[in-house]
Amino acid sequence: MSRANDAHIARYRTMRRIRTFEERVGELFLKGESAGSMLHLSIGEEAVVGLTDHMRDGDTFTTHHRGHGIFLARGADPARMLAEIGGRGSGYCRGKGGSMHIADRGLGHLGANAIVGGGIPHVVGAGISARNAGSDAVSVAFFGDGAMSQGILYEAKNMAALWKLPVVFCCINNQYGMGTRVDRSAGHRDFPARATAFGLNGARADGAEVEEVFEAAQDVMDGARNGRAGFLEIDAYRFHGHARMDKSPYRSPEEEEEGRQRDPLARARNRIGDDITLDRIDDEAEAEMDKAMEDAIAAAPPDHASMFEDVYAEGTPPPRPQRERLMDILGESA
Amino acid sequence: MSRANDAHIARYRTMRRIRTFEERVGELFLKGESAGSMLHLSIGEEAVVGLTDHMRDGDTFTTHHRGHGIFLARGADPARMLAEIGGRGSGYCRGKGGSMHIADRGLGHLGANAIVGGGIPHVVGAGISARNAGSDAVSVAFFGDGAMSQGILYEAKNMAALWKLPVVFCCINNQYGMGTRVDRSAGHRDFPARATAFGLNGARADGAEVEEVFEAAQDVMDGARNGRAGFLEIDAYRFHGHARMDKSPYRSPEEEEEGRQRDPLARARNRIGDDITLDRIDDEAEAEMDKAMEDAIAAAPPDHASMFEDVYAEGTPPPRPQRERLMDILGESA
Amino acid sequence: MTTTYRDALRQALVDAMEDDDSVILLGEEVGLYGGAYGVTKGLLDRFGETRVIDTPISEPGIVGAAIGAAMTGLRPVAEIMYVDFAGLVMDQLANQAAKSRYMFGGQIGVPMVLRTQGGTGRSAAAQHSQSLEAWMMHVPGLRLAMPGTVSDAYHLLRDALRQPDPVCFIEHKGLYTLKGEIGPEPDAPWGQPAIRRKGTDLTIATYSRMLQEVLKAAEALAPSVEVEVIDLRTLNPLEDEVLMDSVRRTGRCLIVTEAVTTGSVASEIAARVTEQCFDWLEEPPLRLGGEDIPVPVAPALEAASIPDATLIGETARWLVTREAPSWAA
Amino acid sequence: MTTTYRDALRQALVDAMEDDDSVILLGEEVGLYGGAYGVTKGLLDRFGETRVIDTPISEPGIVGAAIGAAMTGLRPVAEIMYVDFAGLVMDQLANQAAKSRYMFGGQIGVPMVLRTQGGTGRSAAAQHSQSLEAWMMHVPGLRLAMPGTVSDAYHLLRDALRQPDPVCFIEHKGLYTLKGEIGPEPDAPWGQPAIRRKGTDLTIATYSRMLQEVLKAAEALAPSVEVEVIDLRTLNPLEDEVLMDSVRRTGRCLIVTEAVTTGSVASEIAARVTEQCFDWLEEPPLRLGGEDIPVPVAPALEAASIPDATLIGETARWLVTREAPSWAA
Ligand SMILES: Cc1ncc(C[n+]2csc(CCOP(=O)(O)OP(=O)(O)O)c2C)c(N)n1
Ligand SMILES: Cc1ncc(C[n+]2csc(CCOP(=O)(O)OP(=O)(O)O)c2C)c(N)n1
Ligand SMILES: [Mg+2]
Ligand SMILES: [Mg+2]
Repeated sequence: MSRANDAHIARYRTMRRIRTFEERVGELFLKGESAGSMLHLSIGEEAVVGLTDHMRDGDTFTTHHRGHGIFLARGADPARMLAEIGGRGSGYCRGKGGSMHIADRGLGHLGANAIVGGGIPHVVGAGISARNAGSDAVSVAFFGDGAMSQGILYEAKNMAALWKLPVVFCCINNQYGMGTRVDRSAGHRDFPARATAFGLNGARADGAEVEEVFEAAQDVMDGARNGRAGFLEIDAYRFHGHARMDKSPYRSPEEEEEGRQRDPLARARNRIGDDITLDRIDDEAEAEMDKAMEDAIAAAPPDHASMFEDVYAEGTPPPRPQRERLMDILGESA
Repeated sequence: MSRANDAHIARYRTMRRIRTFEERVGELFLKGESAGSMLHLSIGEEAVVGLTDHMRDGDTFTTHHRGHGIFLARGADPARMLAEIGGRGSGYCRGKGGSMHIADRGLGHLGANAIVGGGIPHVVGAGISARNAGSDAVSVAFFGDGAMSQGILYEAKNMAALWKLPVVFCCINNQYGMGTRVDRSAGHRDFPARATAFGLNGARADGAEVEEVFEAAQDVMDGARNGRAGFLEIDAYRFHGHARMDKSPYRSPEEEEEGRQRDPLARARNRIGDDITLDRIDDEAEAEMDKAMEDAIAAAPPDHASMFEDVYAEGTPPPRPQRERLMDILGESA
Repeated sequence: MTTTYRDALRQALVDAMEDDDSVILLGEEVGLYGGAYGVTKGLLDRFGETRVIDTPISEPGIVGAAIGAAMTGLRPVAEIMYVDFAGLVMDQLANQAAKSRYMFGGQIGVPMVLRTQGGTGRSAAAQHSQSLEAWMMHVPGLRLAMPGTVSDAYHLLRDALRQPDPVCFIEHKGLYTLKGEIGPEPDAPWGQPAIRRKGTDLTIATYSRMLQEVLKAAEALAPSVEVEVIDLRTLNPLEDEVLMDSVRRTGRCLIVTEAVTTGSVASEIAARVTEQCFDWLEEPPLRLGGEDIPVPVAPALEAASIPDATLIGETARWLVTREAPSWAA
Repeated sequence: MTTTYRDALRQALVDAMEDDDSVILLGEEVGLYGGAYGVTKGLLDRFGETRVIDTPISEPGIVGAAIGAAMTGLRPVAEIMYVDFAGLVMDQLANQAAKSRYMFGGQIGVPMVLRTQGGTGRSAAAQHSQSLEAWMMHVPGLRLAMPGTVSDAYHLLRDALRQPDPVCFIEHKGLYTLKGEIGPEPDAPWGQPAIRRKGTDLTIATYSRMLQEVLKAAEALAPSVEVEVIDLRTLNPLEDEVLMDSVRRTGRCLIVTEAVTTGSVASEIAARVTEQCFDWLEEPPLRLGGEDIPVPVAPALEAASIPDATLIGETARWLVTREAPSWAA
């Protein structure tokens, strides 16, 4: 098997793990084991692996609320992820953050964000850090098409270009921000032009074809590593509803059907063609995610006392629980 | 004299009135009669008249902190302006707003703004009003090059293009935001590209030549009146410091000298050539502004009681003055 | 007729839009989607695209556009999906909407309503569960209403839509399914609290969803402790005589909010009650609010981070009878 | 050696930058221009462009960039020219900087300082004269310091630059030329108030520029009324025992702030003092703050809209002696 094929298969494996993981997240919700219903599945967007495959140890990134797949691609432990999504104490964030606020500093994940666009400017700062440290780390902001309407994106792009920072802005355009199709949110649909106008290296790739994303991302990531900030739009389709409760009544079954034809996983499978290998990968992914699911469900919720931890750094006094304040006031004058 | 010439002379007159007015504002400050030192002179930017000359009764606009000239061009009374800048009760805003918060609803001025970019989105709303009312009014946002770095500009541009609103964004690029020359704030210096990328009609004109601005503005304003939102950059130079206390130590005398060569007033004068007429206009402007100055200086400061008015609409209870609260509390239990 | 908080809100919008052509809605998902919490369902079909405007995800732009529309003759209802996004729009809200009339010497009013919703209850984590009304209450020029009943959902929104000045109207995500009746008249005039329950031993002041918890607690405490429950309804204007009268009668005051306690509306109310009722007070006005922490996602922690009927009841009894609850022993 | 508040701030930055390479500055005009109020003059020359970064006029972006830098090993000092622009950055400040450590379960701290300045005194009008610390105080996770003396300008900024969590550091535009000495040690540990004047009749709690007005008033009142002046210094953390002890001794408390009174830090302090000192109080803790209006530009109105030494003195005397000032007769 050729090296290229190895890489293709590796990308297939990552995409398959993401797909299976997200399916389990949906089940976690159905079992009533998720913390809430604000779960945003990245099914259909797995071709982002074409970009993450250019990332290295030391690179950092921020994601939006639909970032499970990206995090997995960067090495996350699915059991700890599912535990976090289930609000368990053993989760990545001790059950405080949940699906929309998952992070792992060790893997370079500076945080998922529930504010559309909220994490975007952080990569500018990470870029300053990398530049000042003389490292060749790149920092990547992942966000959706909805964030193309948030002003802070343009502030961040301008800064990154102005200061020639090793920063990439990656827009995963899944055609929808909640129920709003992108033609109802964008005055003009040329997103790379909104990057080149600020001096960035702006590109676009078909999110149905992971290898096309990989190629487009090469130039953008290489440029960024050499101080040319970049922008990549990955053109994809959101297979499911916005969050777990959304049945997408605002789009037609025909459109959905067509969108789902643009399945990066199915296309990669077809391209590679080696069904035996791929079936094995599929099975492994199922087994891995089943195990992760079991672990997550078995995990305990966080201690009550942990609620007051992590507001401030260890070693500084935590916030005073209200009951203590009441005891001070009402206990005393009794 | 040709009609064209009449128009040229009329524009000269407006520009001259602006220039003389701004000189008086400087004097008001030197005499200690201005309310504070946050006075931003628009000297060097008078060619904006090339755009305002396309505006009509019923059109609305918002300005930034350097908007005296624009307001005058739209028909403001210089005496009431100077009174406001002096914090007098007879000023446009009863001495509450000052230089940076001057407005006249009657003339379509929806407000000057001291928040860079703060007034920009208001024209989007004014555009919705015009559209819903079926009027052909255009709403124009005036702002500086500094505001090109405020995210809200891009949100507003996108909305205006998306909804096909009768809105124009006019960037008066005087090359500086305070002490920061535009090449130190913009990753890429093509501002119209930052408009066309959003689907706007984007243009640029030399701010040293008012007739060039007039021509470029024609297309942009006509387009807007027909629902094609537009953007016009007027390329000018800020002759003086940022505010009255700023001596611009961050730029060289040579650069200033060169910049001041790009004087729209001097160029218009040269082009028109009719010194007798123009001298008379100059004299009239001087006389007008001297009179305005006298009136403003003679005007009384606002009543103390007016301080509590206009927080809420007339007919609703005003905020309670603190002294009344103290009297209630301390008077009662005496 | 029984309806819900959600439907009452929708009814208020419909009635206002029928009465007044200048009322328009704009915000994310207010049209086709019908609102993230379903409040504006059906309004796009009914009133069309020029009056029900789906926007891009541009909160500062939305509020800014609403301001400009309000300045030029419309009466916009801008929706910000979660009050947690207030941090994106406080400039437009506090520096623009709230100050325009004043800065421009009375010439330019901004009659708009900012509809949004806040609070906990959906495991929506720290950026989607906040109660930030204290920020708005600290802004002169900005009206602030927070309905805690179905009838107020309707009447306060109608009232808000008649104000000449900008109103921040904060709903609670935990109340949308609350059932109740819309009264023929508001329970109190705009700006005045309503007495939701009469009592003699203790006054509890509250608003929004906590009203429901307080009422539960009050019922459970009776008849051994009789609590008077004051629903503040609007935080600006807030004509507080009703509250002060009550405290002067009961001699005790507890203020319950869902927001983080430090710097909260509870602090403001406590300060006012002390200033105005000092000689009548048996006990210090006491605040019961959210813990001073971001809201955690784990459901049990989330619930534990804010007051509920149990804690309210325990604290109320403690304050009146000096019997400490078990955990304080 | 006598210096100024401005120079003390600069010295703190210089010393911190010399001690710790990871300290960087970023903000509008912090470099070439030397800071809108001259605080960072000379620092660009001294530390170079990689450590003193002039930014575009992008407040949300500036704070966002500082957050990312702080998450990845730097210790940024982001400057927002006026606290009035807080409305542009509250999302980054409150939802991102303040909550990251918590949301991410303790993994990711944001050791940054947001330097800004507020207050009246320059006829800068409603959008450049505010005191908005109450917004920040209501945000768990966000530290908040407001120096009112030259020595604190230095020491609190040094302290802020040693914190593991984000600090909002609010200077006052009216204090930059204040003269004083930088003490060899801070007047109190980080998080603790300092007693600026001893007294027996009344405790006045304040911070930032109002400290200077309060001290003037206190001097003028002595010896007939002896005021104890407490400078809160930091509003988060705020270990308030020093204040409570004082109030328990004097039995009276006045809280003076420049901010709009409703929903202010004064309200929070009043609520706490009442809760904790109720049995010792002779009078209700009283708030004296800015009027509940936007700041007008006319110099006389601007001055009248906030407390000064005269009003503070009159109110203090009134509270202690029950002699009403002439205007209250
Ligand atoms: C600032 C902000 N505005 C609105 C929301 C509510 N919201 C959450 S996700 C979403 C849609 C985002 O669309 P997009 O950026 O395309 O991401 P996608 O969900 O498609 O991955 C919206 C409106 C939010 N979380 N933050
Ligand atoms: C949001 C905001 N940021 C910063 C400032 C401080 N400030 C006032 S004017 C100015 C420069 C603005 O430059 P530009 O937009 O080019 O307008 P100009 O002054 O050149 O006319 C700055 C930074 C402000 N008023 N508002
Ligand atoms: Mg999307
Ligand atoms: Mg400029």
